[in-house]
Amino acid sequence: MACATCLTHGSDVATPGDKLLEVDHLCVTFATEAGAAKVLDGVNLTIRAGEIMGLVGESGCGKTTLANTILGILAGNARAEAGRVWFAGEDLFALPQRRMARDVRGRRITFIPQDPFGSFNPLFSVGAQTRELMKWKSPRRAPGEHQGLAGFFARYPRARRRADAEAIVQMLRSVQMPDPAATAGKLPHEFSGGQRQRLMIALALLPQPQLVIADEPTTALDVTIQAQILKLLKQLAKSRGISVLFTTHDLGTAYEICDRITVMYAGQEVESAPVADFFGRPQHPYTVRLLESLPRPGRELREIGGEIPRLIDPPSGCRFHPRCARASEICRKERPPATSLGGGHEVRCYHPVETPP
Amino acid sequence: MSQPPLLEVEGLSRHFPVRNMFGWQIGALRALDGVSFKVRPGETLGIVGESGCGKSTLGKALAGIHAASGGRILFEGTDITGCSAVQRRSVAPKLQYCYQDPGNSLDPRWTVRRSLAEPLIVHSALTARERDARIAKILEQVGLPLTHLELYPHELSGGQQRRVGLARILTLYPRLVVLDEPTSGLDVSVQASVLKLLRELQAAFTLSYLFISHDLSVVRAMCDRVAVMYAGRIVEEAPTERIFASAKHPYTLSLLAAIPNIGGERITDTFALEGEPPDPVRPPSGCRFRTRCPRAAAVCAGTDPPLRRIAPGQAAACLFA
Amino acid sequence: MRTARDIALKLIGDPSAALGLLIIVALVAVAVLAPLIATHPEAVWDMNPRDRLLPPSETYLFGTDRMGADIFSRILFGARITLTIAIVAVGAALMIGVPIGLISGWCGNWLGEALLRVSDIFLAVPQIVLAIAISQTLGPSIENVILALSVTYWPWFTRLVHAEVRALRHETFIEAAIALGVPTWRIVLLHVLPSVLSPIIVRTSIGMGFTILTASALGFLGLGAPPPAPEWGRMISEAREFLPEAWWSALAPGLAIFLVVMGFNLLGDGLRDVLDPRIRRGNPGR
Amino acid sequence: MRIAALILVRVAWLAPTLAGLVAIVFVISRVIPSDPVALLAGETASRAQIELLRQKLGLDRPLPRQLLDYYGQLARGDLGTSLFTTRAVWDDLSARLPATMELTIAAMILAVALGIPLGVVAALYRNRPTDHALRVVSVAGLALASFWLALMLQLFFAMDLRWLPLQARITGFPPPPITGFYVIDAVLEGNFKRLGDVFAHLILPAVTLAIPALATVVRFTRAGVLETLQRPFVTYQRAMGIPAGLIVWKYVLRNSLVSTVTQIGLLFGILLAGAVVIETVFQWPGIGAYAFEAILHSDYAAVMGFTVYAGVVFGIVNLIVDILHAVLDPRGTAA
Amino acid sequence: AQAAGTRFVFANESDYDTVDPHAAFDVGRVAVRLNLYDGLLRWQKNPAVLEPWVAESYVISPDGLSYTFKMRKGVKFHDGSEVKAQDVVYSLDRILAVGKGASSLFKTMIDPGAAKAVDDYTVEFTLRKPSAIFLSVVPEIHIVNRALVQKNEAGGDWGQAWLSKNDAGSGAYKLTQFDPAVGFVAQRFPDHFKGWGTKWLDEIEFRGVKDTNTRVLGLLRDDFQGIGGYLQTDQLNRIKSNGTAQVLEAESMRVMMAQFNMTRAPISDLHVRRAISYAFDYDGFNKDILGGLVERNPTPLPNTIWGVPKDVKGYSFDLDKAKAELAKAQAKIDKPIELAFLTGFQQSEQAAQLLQNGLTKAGVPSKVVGYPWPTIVDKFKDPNTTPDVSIYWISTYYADPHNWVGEMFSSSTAGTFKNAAHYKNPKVDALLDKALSLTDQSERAKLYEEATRIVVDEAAGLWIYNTKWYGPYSNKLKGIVFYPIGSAQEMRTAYYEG
Ligand SMILES: Nc1ncnc2c1ncn2[C@@H]1O[C@H](COP(=O)(O)OP(=O)(O)OP(=O)(O)O)[C@@H](O)[C@H]1O
Ligand SMILES: Nc1ncnc2c1ncn2[C@@H]1O[C@H](COP(=O)(O)OP(=O)(O)OP(=O)(O)O)[C@@H](O)[C@H]1O
Ligand SMILES: [Mg+2]
Ligand SMILES: [Mg+2]
Repeated sequence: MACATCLTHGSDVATPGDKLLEVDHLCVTFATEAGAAKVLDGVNLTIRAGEIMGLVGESGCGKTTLANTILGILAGNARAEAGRVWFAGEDLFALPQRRMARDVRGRRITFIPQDPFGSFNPLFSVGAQTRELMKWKSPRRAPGEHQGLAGFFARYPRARRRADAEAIVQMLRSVQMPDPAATAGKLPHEFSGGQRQRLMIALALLPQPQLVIADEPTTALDVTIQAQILKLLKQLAKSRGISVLFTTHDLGTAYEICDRITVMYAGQEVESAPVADFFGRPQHPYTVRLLESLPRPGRELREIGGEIPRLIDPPSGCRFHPRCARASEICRKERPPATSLGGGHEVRCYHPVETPP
Repeated sequence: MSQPPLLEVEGLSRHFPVRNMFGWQIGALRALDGVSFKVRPGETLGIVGESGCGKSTLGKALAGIHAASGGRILFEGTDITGCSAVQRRSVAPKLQYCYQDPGNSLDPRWTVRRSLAEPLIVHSALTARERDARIAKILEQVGLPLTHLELYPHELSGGQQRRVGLARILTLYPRLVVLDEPTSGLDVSVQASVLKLLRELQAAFTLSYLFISHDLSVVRAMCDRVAVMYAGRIVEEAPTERIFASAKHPYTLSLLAAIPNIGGERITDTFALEGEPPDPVRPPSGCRFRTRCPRAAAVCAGTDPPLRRIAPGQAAACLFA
Repeated sequence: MRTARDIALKLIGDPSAALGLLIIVALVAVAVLAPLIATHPEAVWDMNPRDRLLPPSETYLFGTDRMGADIFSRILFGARITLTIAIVAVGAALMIGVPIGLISGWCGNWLGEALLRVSDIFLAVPQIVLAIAISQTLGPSIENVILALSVTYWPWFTRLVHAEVRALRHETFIEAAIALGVPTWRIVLLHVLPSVLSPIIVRTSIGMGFTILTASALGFLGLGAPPPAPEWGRMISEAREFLPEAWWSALAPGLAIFLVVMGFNLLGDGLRDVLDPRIRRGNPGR
Repeated sequence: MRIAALILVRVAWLAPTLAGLVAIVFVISRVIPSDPVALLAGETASRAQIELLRQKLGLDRPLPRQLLDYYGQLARGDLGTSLFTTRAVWDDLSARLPATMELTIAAMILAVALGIPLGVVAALYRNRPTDHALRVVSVAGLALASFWLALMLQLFFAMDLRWLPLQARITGFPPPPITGFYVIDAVLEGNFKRLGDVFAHLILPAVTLAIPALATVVRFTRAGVLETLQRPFVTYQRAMGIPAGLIVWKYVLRNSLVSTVTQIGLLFGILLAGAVVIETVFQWPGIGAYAFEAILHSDYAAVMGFTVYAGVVFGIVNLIVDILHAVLDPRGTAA
Repeated sequence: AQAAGTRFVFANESDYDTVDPHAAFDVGRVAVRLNLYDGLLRWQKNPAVLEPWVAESYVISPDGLSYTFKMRKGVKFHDGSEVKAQDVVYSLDRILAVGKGASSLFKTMIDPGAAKAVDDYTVEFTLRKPSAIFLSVVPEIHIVNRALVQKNEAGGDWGQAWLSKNDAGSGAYKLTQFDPAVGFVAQRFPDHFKGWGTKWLDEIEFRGVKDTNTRVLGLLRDDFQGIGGYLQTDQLNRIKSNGTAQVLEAESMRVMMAQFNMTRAPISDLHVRRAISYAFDYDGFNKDILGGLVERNPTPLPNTIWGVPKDVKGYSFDLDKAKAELAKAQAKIDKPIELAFLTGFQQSEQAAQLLQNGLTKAGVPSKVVGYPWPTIVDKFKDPNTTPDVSIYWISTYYADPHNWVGEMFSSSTAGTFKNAAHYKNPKVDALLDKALSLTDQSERAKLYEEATRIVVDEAAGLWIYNTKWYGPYSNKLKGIVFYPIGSAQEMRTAYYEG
């Protein structure tokens, strides 16, 4: 192939432990009526191959923005001011948009949306939408096959179509869709929320990606359905060795499926740790307070107090300092550097909490 | 316990007509299908169940937003089931419904002050000055600064909107408040502060709550008793601790098993329930849970198990409970 | 919800809406001040056949028409007619259409359905045909033009309000007001009406333009305001025979209609952008 | 099946709607101060002669009775006889109907075929020069008085440049109609020279008629596309790397059209109204000019016939809109 | 299949929506009657004279009641059959039975069955009472092919349905195509009894084109080779300067006037009427607005016809006199005087505006109202609904003073558009009745002069002009003959040259 950085798929699934995705000091601003909102301000994140990474934080802290930045589908008024996104050794920002759309999005990185209701086009059958995806993103697609504008009217090669159709049925079976054969003809509204979310998972896995970005995939679901979906997603990701960036604000779900968890606060990551460490000995005051505000039997309810900052003129230094009891002068001035506590546990705090195990 | 119940619901049901594309009725959606329970003064009754099981419909039927299709609602001993809109208006101040989505329950074009004054204008004969005083007091009690009075709903955060929603209801000093999912969509920290507020208000105003939620951990933190709903029915009812300690209905058990338990066993390893909630237009015969129930047997398809007492204060609708 | 000041500021900030506003303000000013600005205030009725069809000059800024009247002055006075027709006709259509829309939208029962059907029936007749019939029935006069236009325009308001109210009825804040025990009339007048106000305003503005066009088409067909009223459509119709030689006689009224209708439409579009909640929703909350 | 049911219901609705429409116009036309019978009787007829004729025509009976009579007539498919042309109204209408239909359909096709892509483009380039230019043009299109535009087009294209015919539907006296739609007739006869001639005659009136409609289509499509672009499925498709052109022209467009077709349906009424003016200016032997004349002559039967026709067209257009709706939106929640 | 040069297209302001010769009596659509049909007599020349046509000669009985026409032999209908007396009888019966067009005129003189075929070529009419104008209307008895029409009768309709679309005539042209929405086409009938010269038009097409502007533009583009309607000066100048068309010019007898509703105050007051007559700017209208293309007629009669009192000068534009008359008036003008014009007729509208202008200056309030022709004719029927002043034309239906002063001021026509004044004056009635019963033109002329003097003195109307006729035709068209009743729509003599 002409381009050295283009990887063929299937053959080179990165071995566990390799860095698959690395987000390096990413800054994103949104131009709004009131001014520029610094929604992401130096976010760092690393996902290793085969790992499920949880990204948790309050609503509005920038989780979706981060996911969209990685996928390169930021809204028109957003701008990545600084930082890099490395994916399997490639600088995604350096990649031309067309290559990004053709080779990365939906192919090597796929997406599971939060809202299984709105993310299907209500007017096209599920089958048609699946076929559309596979026409462009099937792992069996030859590299040079009808591209760009010419592909707009191009036919879907017969042989591949048949192979893809088989793969689709297979996949529907693995996500436990009842009656996979009948699925294709139905319209999205004929499925329940849980079924639609399962379809979304199937669509995300069909192109055999290396990374799946799941943006709060279960918040729209009921507890029992959520449990089913989480179980399914975890099983499939693990069995296929796919990395997942799992975005949520629900600590409970994060606990369920993640290997590691990164906490974000107002556009900055504050702590990142393996799941056991994260819940066992949280270091950042924000993480601690977050965990404390979960309702637990026999414990008083405790809120964090204060308000999340406005992103137009965020607090200087550590963005949490206005709400932090431990804040000192330096917290107001400078963002704390990442401190490694070993075992992949990193925290950005000048005054970490020494929690007893 | 010997006090007369504040609210008594008997066999309440609510059916929504199902229409085809031409507006002809072709069936009924049994959103609520024979629900009975009692709420005593000062008590918090939790209603749990998954989306679409009829929780909001129940709350709205109590608040008079939906007319009941059957059954009776006794509030303070009087039957308020079939009363007219005008009669209903006299009950409204005492029995209030607090929306699942408080942001949307406020008129987006009205300032907080105007929204708060509205119930007082309708239900009281207070002068403008007295109203302002009352509003100021309530606002303080829900923990909002007076400066927020001139803001519009969209200028408030989710937690603040919820506080305004509560304040609007509390201006009339109700006796029973139906709280419809008061914490859904909130971040944990905001959720904690709202729950705290609800407790404080309950003490301050001697309120009773009908606490609707799908989050069992929240219910556990707030409620005295819990009723579990499934597909328009109550399938189990018991004091909160009993539910968590010895629930009997398989659906309650599944629900409990579906809540992530941080630090404990992972539900992704243990959870076993399969299938989807039934279509409320065509519920399965017999026990409605049988299509998903791990314990389901042939008899379950034939008999619709009634809610029956299985322990002091505990009732369940399962043949095997 | 934005305050009136915000809306005004935003309108002015949008070049095309500002242009529309400017045109409308100018129209109103011209209509009010016509006797002061007009160079030949008597031109509305006084004809001077000896000076007919003169090209624009210093005395006759826009030239003269077939009767020798000053076109400039007639255009100015015509603004009064145009504005009166637009305001009264659309105003009357509002008075009929909005209440019916509110009632039919609020009462989802047979009454609402019946009212909607009635408005459908009126929609089924092409507006200009009904307008011709009415002005033919009652004789051509400005009052009858207005009557004809409002009789045919109200269903548009009914449809609009009906659809909005139907959607609003299921809005949580309306339901919440019901639950609070707020009387129906208060809900309809204080919650529902203000909420449908912005689409109504937009529709009103566009309707003004539409009405002016239809009125001038009636004038063109000879069924509008009777002579010597300087109605713009009539002026074009009169000037038509002298084209292209006496181009000025059709140009001025043609341009006047074009500008004013465009003004109302631009303003309507601008208002839609500012007022329409669907577009507003795209903006960040805080 | 669903569509068949839809058609049935629509057709069932048509009857009461038409009845109401007829009643309204009936009343309006009967209060016209001039007396068509007197006119018909001739300029020098005596009172007695007039009364006799009035009796003969059944116009002396009470209004409700006349209305009932008319309903009865309608039910028999009889639109009555024109007082002025003395021909059956149906004959008059059907001779002119194809002309109007050809004109309005051509205008509609122009408006839709150009308006939809332009609307999409305007939405895609929202708030950029392309969008602003298109918006100004579309607003201007709405603001142009059609009679003025018609005149200007005639002067320029037919007189100055002599590119296009000035008036009429065809050069020379119209050939005997097959369907009455000259485009179709020319194709059926395989006469392509005539087809060209017919098209040339169609251009100016159709363009004049189409311009306001085009402007409306552009505006509604733009709004619809803008709204659809906000929907989550667009984000999802983008995130999954579906080609951008495909997202817009296949998926977004179809969703936006669901709301635009309703507007296009309403446009038909406006086109029909515009036809009255345009047919007069272009000497188009259609139903609009006929209606205008009929109203001027207080020709009851002709006015009523036109009304019924307009009502039926409205009904049919609504039906088509509903069918389009059903086709575009297979969920069956529409109607 | 005709050579290009021999086809003629005429665009007329009114539609040819029927080709039944007995259905209409208006000047606008006279082309149907003159080209497809023939009568016993026909108006020809300008000033118009009655010429024998299908009839060779006629005899009037001394009592003036019986008219006997001798017909030519060998006159052929388009189907080849011969025109006979029975066809004439049938045609008159049909006119009276159908009750349209000219029937109202015939009904005043003759009853059904009053025509008799003495033999195949002799027809006799017996009048109810002597009438000086009977001969004038004989040309309106357009002869239809009885056998053919009777064959196509349906339900005793006298073949109305059929004849409205088909041809049963003997005229110089034979109908080939008809579309009520467009017009008609006719082919030369080589066997026409009048014979043909060396040049002719093979095919003629008459179509209705409502819009004046479109008609003019069409002429300039050579879409049409002739157009109808009375055009404005400016349009005529435009045609002349364009070079593709000529404008033929001839004396015409159409008069434009304002009818006063004499039954109601304040118009019933002589001085008010005189004031109004003084308040109209005749020169401003005739010279400036109409560019001098017309000629002032001070009386209700066209200047060119006999019976005009030459010494009568009429009224002039003089606001001082108008004010003086108003001062003498007894009636109070407490509400605006209604000036009615004909919708769609620019001249009538402009005249109304100009009259309003003068009245305003004279201190008389007025309002201008437009009515379509059918509406206003209806309004005339009742004095209470008749507008105070109505401005329109009286065309030449037959060339006899009775067409103007006779019908306009006879109490028998009160309430028709001819006498919208509801004018009733026993003295005038006596003069007019007398004039009708005589046959001697010079004697009759005196009576009409006398009557005219009276109505002018009474200011019983306001007479504006007496038109010239301007015929815009293609440059290459020759042989057009204008005579007032034919409006130059008779194409028998026309041909192309160059
Ligand atoms: N297109 C946009 N224009 C302006 N601001 C935006 C835009 N999109 C997002 N934002 C702002 O950026 C911030 C982060 O948004 P984002 O959606 O990434 O948060 P999130 O963490 O995903 O929240 P949630 O949990 O609610 O989904 C929010 O304050 C939001 O208001
Ligand atoms: N106005 C209505 N018309 C028709 N059906 C309705 C209406 N409101 C609710 N339903 C139906 O009734 C059933 C119960 O709805 P309800 O809102 O009470 O559920 P819920 O338990 O509150 O769910 P959630 O957790 O999603 O709020 C659902 O199937 C719903 O679709
Ligand atoms: Mg998000
Ligand atoms: Mg609910």
